[in-house]
Amino acid sequence: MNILQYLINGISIGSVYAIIALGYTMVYGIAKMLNFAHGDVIMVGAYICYCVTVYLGLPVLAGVLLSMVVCTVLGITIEGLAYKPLRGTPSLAVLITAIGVSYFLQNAAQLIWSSNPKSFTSIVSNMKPLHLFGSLTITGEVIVTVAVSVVIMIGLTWFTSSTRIGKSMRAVSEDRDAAQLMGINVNRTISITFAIGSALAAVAGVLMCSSIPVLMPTTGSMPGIRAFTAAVFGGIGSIPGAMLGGILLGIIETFAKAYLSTQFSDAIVFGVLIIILLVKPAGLLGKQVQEKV
Amino acid sequence: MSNQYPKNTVQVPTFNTYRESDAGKPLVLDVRNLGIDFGGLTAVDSFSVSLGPTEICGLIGPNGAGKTTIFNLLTGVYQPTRGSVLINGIDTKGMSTHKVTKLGIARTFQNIRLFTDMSVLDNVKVGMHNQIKCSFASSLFRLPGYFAAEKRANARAMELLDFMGLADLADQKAGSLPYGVQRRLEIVRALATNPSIILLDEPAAGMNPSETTELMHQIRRIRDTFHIAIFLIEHDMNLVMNVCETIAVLNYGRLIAKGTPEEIRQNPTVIEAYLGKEDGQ
Amino acid sequence: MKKTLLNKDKGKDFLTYAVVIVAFVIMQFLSSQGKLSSAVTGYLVPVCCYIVLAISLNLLVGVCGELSLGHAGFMGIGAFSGVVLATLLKNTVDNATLRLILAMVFGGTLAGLIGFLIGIPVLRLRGDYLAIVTLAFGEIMKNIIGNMYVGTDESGFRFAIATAKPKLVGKGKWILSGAMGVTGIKKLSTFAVGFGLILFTLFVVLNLINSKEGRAIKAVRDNRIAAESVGINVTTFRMKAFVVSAFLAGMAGALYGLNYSSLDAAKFNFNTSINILVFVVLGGMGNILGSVISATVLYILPEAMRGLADYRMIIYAVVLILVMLFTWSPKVKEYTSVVADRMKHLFKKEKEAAAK
Amino acid sequence: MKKLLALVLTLAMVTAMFAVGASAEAGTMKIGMSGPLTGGAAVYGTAVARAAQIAVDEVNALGGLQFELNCQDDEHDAEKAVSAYNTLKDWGMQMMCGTVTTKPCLAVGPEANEDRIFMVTPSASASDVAYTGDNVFQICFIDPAQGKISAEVIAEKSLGSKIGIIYDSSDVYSTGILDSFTEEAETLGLEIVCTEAFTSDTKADLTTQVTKCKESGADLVFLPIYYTEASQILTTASKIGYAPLFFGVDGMDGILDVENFDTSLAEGLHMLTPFAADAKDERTAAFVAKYKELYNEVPNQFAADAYDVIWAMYQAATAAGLTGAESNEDICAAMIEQFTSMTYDGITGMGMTWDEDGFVSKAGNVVKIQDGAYVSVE
Repeated sequence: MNILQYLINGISIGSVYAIIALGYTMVYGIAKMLNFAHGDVIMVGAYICYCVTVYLGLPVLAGVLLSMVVCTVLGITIEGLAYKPLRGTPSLAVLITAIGVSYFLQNAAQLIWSSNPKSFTSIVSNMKPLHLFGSLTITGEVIVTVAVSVVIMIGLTWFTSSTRIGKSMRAVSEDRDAAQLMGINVNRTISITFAIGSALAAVAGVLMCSSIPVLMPTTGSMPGIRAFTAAVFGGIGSIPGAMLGGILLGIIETFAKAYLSTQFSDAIVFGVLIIILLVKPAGLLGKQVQEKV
Repeated sequence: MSNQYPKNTVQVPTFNTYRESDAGKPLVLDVRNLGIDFGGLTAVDSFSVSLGPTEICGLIGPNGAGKTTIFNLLTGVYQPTRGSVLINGIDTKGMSTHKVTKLGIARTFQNIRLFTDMSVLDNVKVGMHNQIKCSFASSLFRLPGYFAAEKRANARAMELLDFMGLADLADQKAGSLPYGVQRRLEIVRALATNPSIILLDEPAAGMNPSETTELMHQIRRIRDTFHIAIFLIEHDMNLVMNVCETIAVLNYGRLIAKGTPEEIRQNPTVIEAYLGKEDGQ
Repeated sequence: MKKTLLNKDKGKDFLTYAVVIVAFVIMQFLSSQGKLSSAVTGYLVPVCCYIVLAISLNLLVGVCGELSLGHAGFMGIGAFSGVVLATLLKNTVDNATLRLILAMVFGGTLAGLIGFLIGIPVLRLRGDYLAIVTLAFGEIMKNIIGNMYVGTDESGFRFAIATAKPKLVGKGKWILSGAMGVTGIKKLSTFAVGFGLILFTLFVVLNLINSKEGRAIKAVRDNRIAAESVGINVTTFRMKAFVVSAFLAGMAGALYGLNYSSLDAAKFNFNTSINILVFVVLGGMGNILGSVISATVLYILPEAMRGLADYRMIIYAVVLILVMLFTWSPKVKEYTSVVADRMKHLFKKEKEAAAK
Repeated sequence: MKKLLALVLTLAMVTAMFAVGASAEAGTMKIGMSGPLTGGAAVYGTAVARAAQIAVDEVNALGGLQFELNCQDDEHDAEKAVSAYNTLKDWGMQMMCGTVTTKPCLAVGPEANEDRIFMVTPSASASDVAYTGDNVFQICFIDPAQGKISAEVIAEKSLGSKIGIIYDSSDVYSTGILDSFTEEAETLGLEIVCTEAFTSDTKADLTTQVTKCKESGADLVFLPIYYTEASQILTTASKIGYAPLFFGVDGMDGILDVENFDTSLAEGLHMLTPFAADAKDERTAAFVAKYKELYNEVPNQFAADAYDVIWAMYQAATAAGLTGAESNEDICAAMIEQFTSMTYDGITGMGMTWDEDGFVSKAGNVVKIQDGAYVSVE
C-alpha cells in the first residue's frame, strides 16, 4: 500500500510541475527562449488569487479568473518591454533579460507583499480527502491538479492542431522566417503565446499553492527550475512531453525520497535526468532533429 | 587491419576512360554497391563508382536524385545501409566524418558552410588542422613548437589562398565575402586538409558565366598542381562536359549511366531521365 | 593585409593585459596610500575570482558556443578541495602564499578532472540539453558536498559521504562537516595572487583562442558539420574547452574559498552559476576584455547601490534589463550606428570646412 | 538649469547639516546591523532591522547615550555579509548587531574579531559563532543547547516513544540542532525511528517526508526548522490525517502569526522558545504593540532578539560609561567586560548572563499551543 501512496504523492507534485512545464515548453517551442521568469509569474498569480480571496473576500473562482487576467497582462507586458526588442538576437541574450525580469518580479513582490510568508488557503479546502483501502489518502488538491493539467494538455494540443492561431504558432515554431513569408504575423503570434503561457502560469500558481501552502516572493523560483527540468526531460517544445516529464519527475523525486534517501534526493533526481538524456538526447518525447547537410 | 581490402588498381582500358598516367596505380575512391534507406525509403541503391588518382569525375542527375546524399555517404555524414566505401583502399565502415577525412577525402558544401565569424586565413588554417603539428601544451603556454608550427601554417595557408587568388582577402571576415568568393574559399579550405580526393558540391552554383569559365580552369589547375582526384556534382552541363573525364548519372538514387562526356551525351536513358519519356526523341 | 588582421587580434589581447595590469597597479598604489575604503578592499579578491570565472565560462559559452548552467559546481569543487588541502598543509607548508597556490592548483586539477569525467558522457549532448545537464551536475555537486565529511583523527585521514555526521575515532576534527561546511578557515587569499591568477587565466585562454585548438573550437561553434568535414574531432575539442574551463573555475574557487572564514555548499548554487553567466553575456560572447569589465562592474554595482536600501535589488534588476536591451537590441544598434555615422559626417564636414 | 542647481545645493546643505549634526553631538554610538533584507531569508533580516530600529528609537528617547543604526543587506550569503560588514566599517560602525543568520555570521565574526568591533548576534545560533572570537556574543540559545534541552524535555515528560525528525539538511541551524539532538537522544535512550531531510531547493514538496514519518509510526515529530516550512508540514500532516505530537525549537516561534494560517493546525504543538508575543509583561506588550503599529505584523522571535540586543548593548555601554568617542578597541574591551559580568533582563528571558565564550545563559521555556496561544509546559 505504501508504494501506491507514494505514487499518488509523486503524481500530485508531478502534476504541479507538469502545469508549470506546459507554460515553459510552449513559450520555448514558439519563441525559442528559456523564460526563466515563468516561475515568478506563477508566484504573482498565486499572490493575486490570495489577495482577491483573503483581502477582498471574493469567491475562489473570481480569484482564479482575476489572477489569470493579471498574469496575462503581465506576460504580454514583459514580452513587449523586455523580450520583443531582442527578437533576432542570440537566445542567450533573451535568457539574461528573463533573469533580470525574474529578479524584478521577486523584489517587486517583496516590496508589495513583504517577505513574510502567507499561508495560502487551498482552493478546494472544502473537499474532503478520499480514503481508499483504509490507509490510502487522495486529497482534493491531487484530484483537481491532475484533472486540470490533463485538461490543459488536451486543450493545448487541440488548440495548436486545430485553431488558426494554434496552427500559426506551430508554423512559427517550425520555421519563423518561412512563417513570416507565408503572411503570419510572427510578433503577434509570439505575444499570444506569452499571453496563454502566463494565463497558465496563474492557474499553476493557484494549484501549486493549494498543494504547497506557503506563499513567499521566492515561492516560484525553485519549482520553476524543476519544471524547466521536467520540460527538458519530456522533450522541450513538446506539449505531451511536458506533461509526461512533469509527472515522471514528481514520481522519481518522491520515490527517491521514499526508498533511497531524503538527503540525497536532489542528486538522485538529477542523476536520473542525466542518464535519461544520455539515452534519449532530445528528451522522452522530443524530436531528434537531424541537421540537413 | 581487417578493413583493408585488396587494393584495386586502375585497369586501362575500361568502359571508363581513365587517364593513361593513372594506369596501374591504386584507386583513390572505390565505391561498391552503396545504398541507404531513410525510414523505409530507399534514397540511394547499388551505387558503384571508382576514381583513379588524378581523375576528374562528374556526378549529375535531376534534382532529388540523391547526389548530395552520396557525398554525405562518402564523407561519413551518413552511414550506408548497404555496400562499402573505400578511400585509398581503406573501408570507411563505421567511421565518423573526421576520421574519414583523415583518410584523404575533403569536400565543399552545396549550401556554403564556412566559419563565418572567422577570417579567411583562419578558415584555411582550420582546414589545415591535422597538418599542424603542435601539442596542446605548447599552444597553451606558447612553447617554441607553437611559433614554428604557426609560422609554417601561415605560409602554407597564404600559398593556398594565393593559388585560388584569394590572398588579398586573407584578413576579411569569411561571412562578409561575396558568394562566388565564398565558394572558392571552401575549395581552398578543402585543399588545406591535404586530400587525395576532393568532392565539390555544385561549385558553380550562383556564379556568372565568366566566373564559371574561370572555375573550370581552376578545377583543372587543382588537379594538375596537387595531383588529386576530383569528384563533382554540378548542374551546369557546359562545365561538366568540358572539365570531367568521366561522368556518372544518377536518377532516383540509382546509377543509370557511366562513361565519357561523349558517351553520356548520347545515352538514351540519360536523355530520357533529363527530358522525360514523352518529350524524348 | 595579412599583418593588419594579426595585429588587430594582438592589439586587442594587448589591451586586455594592459587594462588588467593598469587596474592592478592603480589599486595597489591606492591601497598602499591607505586611500581605499574597507569596502573596496574587501571587493578586490572576490572581483578577481569572478573575473576568472567569467573568463573561463566565456571560453565555454562564447568561444565554444556551449551553454553551461553549472559553472558554480566547478567553482565549489575547487573551493572545497582547496580549503581542505590548505588546512591539511597548515603545519607542513609554512609559506602562506605557497600554500594558497598549492591549494589553487589542487582545486583546479580536481575540478578539471571531474570536468573530464563528466564530459565523457555529457558532451555528446548539445544546446539546451547540455545546458540542463550542466545545471543538473551543479545541483548534484552541491547536494554531495553538503553531505560530505572530511577530517582527520587518530585513524588518520577521514572521508565520508553520509546522511548523518560520522563519529571520529579518538581525538580529531572535521574540516569539512556536511551542511555546516568549513568554518574557521585561515584566510590566505591576497589581491596579488588574485591578480596573478587573472594574468594566468588571460595567458591560457588568449593563447588557446589564438592557437590551432582555439581555431578548431571556434570552427565547431560556427559550423559543426564543416568542422567535421575538415577532420576535426568535435567531441575532443568541446572536451578540451570544457576541461580548461573547469580547471580555471576550480582555481578561482580555491581563491574564493580561502578568502572567507567560512564556506558552505549552498553558495555554489544555480544562482551563482547564473550570475557568472550574466557577466559573460553582458561582456560580450567571446569577448575576454568584456568579461573582465562586466564582471567588475556588475559585482560592484549592487554594492554601490546599498544606499538605495529596500529598492536596491529591484533597481539592479531594472538596470540589468536596460543594459541588455541597449547592448543587444538590433533597433538600438541600428540607431546608434546611424548616430555614429552622422557624427562622422558632421566631423568630416567640419574638418573640410576647417580645411577650406 | 538654475532650478536644478538650487535643488542640488539645497540637498547638499541638508546632507551637510545632517553630517555635522551627527558628528557634533557627543555621546553617539554607531551600531551596524547586517542581515538578509532581500531573497528567501528576507523575513528574518527584515524583522531584526525593524525591531532594532524600534529599540534604538526608544534608547534615543531616553535622552542619554544616543545610538545610530545602519542596516545592510547580506542576502543570507557569507560573501555579501563581508561586503556589508566592510560597508558598515567605512560608515564608522562601533558595535555590531548581527549578523542575523548563522552562515554569514561565521564569516563576519573573524573579521570583527580582527578589527576589535564588539558584536552581538540576535539569532545566529550555531555554537561555532561565539567561538569565532572573544568579542562575539549571542543573545539566542545555541543550537547544541536547543537540541539537548529538547531531547531532555521529551525524555523527562515522556512526550513520545517513537521519534521522527524532519530537518533542513542544507541549513546550518537545522543540522546543528539535529546533531546534538540525536546525540542526546541516544544517551537518554530515546528511539528515533526516522530522520528525514529536505533542502532549500526541495522544500516545495514535503509530503513524502511527512508520509515517511507516518509510515514509521512516529508519535512525536521533532522539527528543528523555521516556522515557514513547519506551517507547511502541519498543513500536509492534517491533510493526510496524521496527528503526532510536533515538537519545535526557537525557529518555530512565529507560526501562529503566519498570515492566513489555520492556527487550529498548530494546536498541541510544543516548542522551545524564549519569547512569546502574547506574553502579558509590560515590556513585551509595549514592544509588540509598537511593532504592530509600525509594520502591521506581529513580531517574531528574531525581532524580539534584536530588541534585546540593542537594549543589552545600551545597558552595558551606559554601565561602562561609554560615550562613543572611544576607540573601537576600548569600546570592545569595555563591552566584553560588561557582558561577561552583567545580568540583563529582556523580553526573551530574565536574568541573562554570558560566559567568556559569548554564550548566553537564560531560562529555556517549553511552551505548547493551546487555543491559539502559548501555554507554559511545566
